[in-house]
Amino acid sequence: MITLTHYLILTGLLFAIGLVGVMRRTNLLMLFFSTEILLNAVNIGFVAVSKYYGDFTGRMFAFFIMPWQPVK
Amino acid sequence: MFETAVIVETVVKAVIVVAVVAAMAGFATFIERKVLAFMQRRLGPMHVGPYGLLQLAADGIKLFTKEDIIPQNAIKPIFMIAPVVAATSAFVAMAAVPYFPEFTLFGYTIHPIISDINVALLYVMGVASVGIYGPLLAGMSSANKWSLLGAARAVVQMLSFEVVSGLSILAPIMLIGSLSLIDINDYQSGGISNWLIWKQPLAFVLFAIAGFMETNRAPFDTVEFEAEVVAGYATEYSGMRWGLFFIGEYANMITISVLVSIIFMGGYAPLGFIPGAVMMLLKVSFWIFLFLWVRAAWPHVRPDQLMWVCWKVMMPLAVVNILITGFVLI
Amino acid sequence: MTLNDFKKRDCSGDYIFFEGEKKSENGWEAFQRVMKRTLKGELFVGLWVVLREMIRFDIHTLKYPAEKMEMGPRYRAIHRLLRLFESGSERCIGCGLCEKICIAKCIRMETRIDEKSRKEVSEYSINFGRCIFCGYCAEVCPELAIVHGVEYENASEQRAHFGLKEDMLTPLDTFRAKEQKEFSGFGALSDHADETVKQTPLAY
Amino acid sequence: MYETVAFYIFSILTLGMFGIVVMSKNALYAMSALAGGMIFISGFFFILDAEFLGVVQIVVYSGAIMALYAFGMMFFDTTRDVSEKMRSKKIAYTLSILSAILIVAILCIPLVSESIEASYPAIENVGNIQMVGLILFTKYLVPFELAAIMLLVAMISGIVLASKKMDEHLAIEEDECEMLKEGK
Repeated sequence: MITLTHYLILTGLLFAIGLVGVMRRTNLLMLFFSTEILLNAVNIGFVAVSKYYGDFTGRMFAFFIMPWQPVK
Repeated sequence: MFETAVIVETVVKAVIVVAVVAAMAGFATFIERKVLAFMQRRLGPMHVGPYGLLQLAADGIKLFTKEDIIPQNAIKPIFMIAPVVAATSAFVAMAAVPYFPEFTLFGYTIHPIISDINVALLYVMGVASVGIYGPLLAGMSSANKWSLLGAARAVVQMLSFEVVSGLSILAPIMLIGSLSLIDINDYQSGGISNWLIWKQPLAFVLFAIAGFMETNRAPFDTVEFEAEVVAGYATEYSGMRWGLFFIGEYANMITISVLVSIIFMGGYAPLGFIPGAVMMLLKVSFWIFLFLWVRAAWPHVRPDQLMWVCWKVMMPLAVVNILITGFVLI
Repeated sequence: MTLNDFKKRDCSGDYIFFEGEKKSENGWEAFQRVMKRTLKGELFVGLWVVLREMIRFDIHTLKYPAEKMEMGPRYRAIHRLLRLFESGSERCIGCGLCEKICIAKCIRMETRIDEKSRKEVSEYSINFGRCIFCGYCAEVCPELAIVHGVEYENASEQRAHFGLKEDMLTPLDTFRAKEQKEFSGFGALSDHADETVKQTPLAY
Repeated sequence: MYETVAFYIFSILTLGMFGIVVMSKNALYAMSALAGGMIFISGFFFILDAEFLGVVQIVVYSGAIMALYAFGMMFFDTTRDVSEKMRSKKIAYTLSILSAILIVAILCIPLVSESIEASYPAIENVGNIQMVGLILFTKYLVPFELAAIMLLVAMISGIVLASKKMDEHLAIEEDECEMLKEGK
């Protein structure tokens, strides 16, 4: 059975990948790609927490993170 | 065990849908050639089989046995994966589309929809818009300038029509109050007068135009228009990879036809003595015929005209439509 | 003449300038034009035209290898040399007019006096690499000996395969089967001319 | 059972895709891998019963944003490799792993503290989208409006940036004449 911990570990791993990207890349476009990975990783975390606590706040947060991308 | 049964049923349905739609896409190429020929006073394919019916088999054999050319400077993995993306996204979009009313077979009720998610409409449109990755990746990996131009046009076109199709579909959604295609279908089950096309004619027209853009069909096929960009993104493709693009395009056409029939034209609701399934088939065939008909009759538009009409005409109209609908609802 | 002079030159007498559609000056006119075009329903006229053709089902396809187009007598394809209907001997009397009039200089004939001290054409050839199919040879021939045929499928290994005398002359067996067609004259009307062309005004 | 299988498949795919994004030298590889990863992430949202978010993920990220990026990429030569200068490799990797652990720790705090309670518990018999709509337009109305205003500001600034040269009309005809004259 998948628990919240699984999702949080996944979020951590993805976040680590994104951070490696942010530090490794010098190209502007590639930097944007890496930041997208970071945001998405956090999104998964929020949604997982919201699901396992039966609370919609996490989802709302994830929802509000999404429009940041086009703004960028 | 119940879960397993559901999974098995879903897989069977998915296989059936993929097989049937792929076959229909192949048949649609034959129909297209015939209809275009008749409209231009020609006969079309006649020599393979009775009335050229086996022409699609011949085409299939040819595509499968043709050499798969990959240009030397192309980025190989992306080049190879792009047609697969185009075809899969077209088929994946069909997961949330109900085709027929539910029926009982051997005492077992079958819902002819692979997965009834409650955001079906958004899902179908989103996944269909992912199909733009096919042309995009193909164009960017081909190391060919025609292909790159085609890909650029694909992106521009997609950004334009996506706004229009999203906004135009919003007004019917406000009326119905659900994103599920089954709910939308049930909303207009009371005969022709209940069809949404009468309540939302503007949204219908806008959505139909956006559908033509989405499938890269005739008046808006700037992406692969021969006279301007040789074959657009597909310039470097040959054999079955090119064929996959083709299947994707026709599968998209079928999806859009089904979508328009369900949202605006009453879907699979039975009409008088005609059962619902037949109504659905009739509507879908009419829409596919309309796609071919328009291709035979109308000239192409330039990409700048396309963007102009999207952003300056259709988008304001869609917004006005939403506003009016909102006021009427209040 | 510079480009500006060229653009300003007086050519009012020679040309008719087509102005085309007036360009819209401001946004309002552009909007009007769009509305007019949208509501006029021109697009549906196009749709109707193709649908009408489809319903009418007036197919003009010629399934080429199976069916062949019937060529009119004016068609100028590979030359034929005809035989006399009475005797079956060649019509050509070797006068050399065709050789003389040929503007492409592609006809070449060799003649000699035979045993009965009559002029006989021993060799006759047309270089189809040079022939422009002008039809002067057929026009000038006093005996209607050289004519243009209707054979338009000219695929062969060599051009010379059509240009020798034995290729062009009506074969004897065809002649005996009475299948040699008489040349109706250069510039003759086609067979169905009355159906396709109106009669001369005095006839009605 | 199927949820587990799906979770692991999606995790492996997402990690692999994002790994390619970070490690690949080719911009086109990176872009297509990122797009793939985004779509797989929407798979997680579907597993987590957040269909609306999943679909929005597909539409917004994979549909619009990535297309924008792709359009940006067309100005580069995608067949050539991107040059990367790696300065201090070890520091980068250590820092990122450390911060990742920090993130996990922060996210794990609710696990440890038991006193947390759902402020918006999911209501029975109310669909996912209705729920999203209810909360979005009651408690989170102000952030929602702010997001909309933010998008509007971004759009206007983008148009202003792009359209600086729009009013300079092209004087091709005169130039052409000059060039032709000189040519003669």
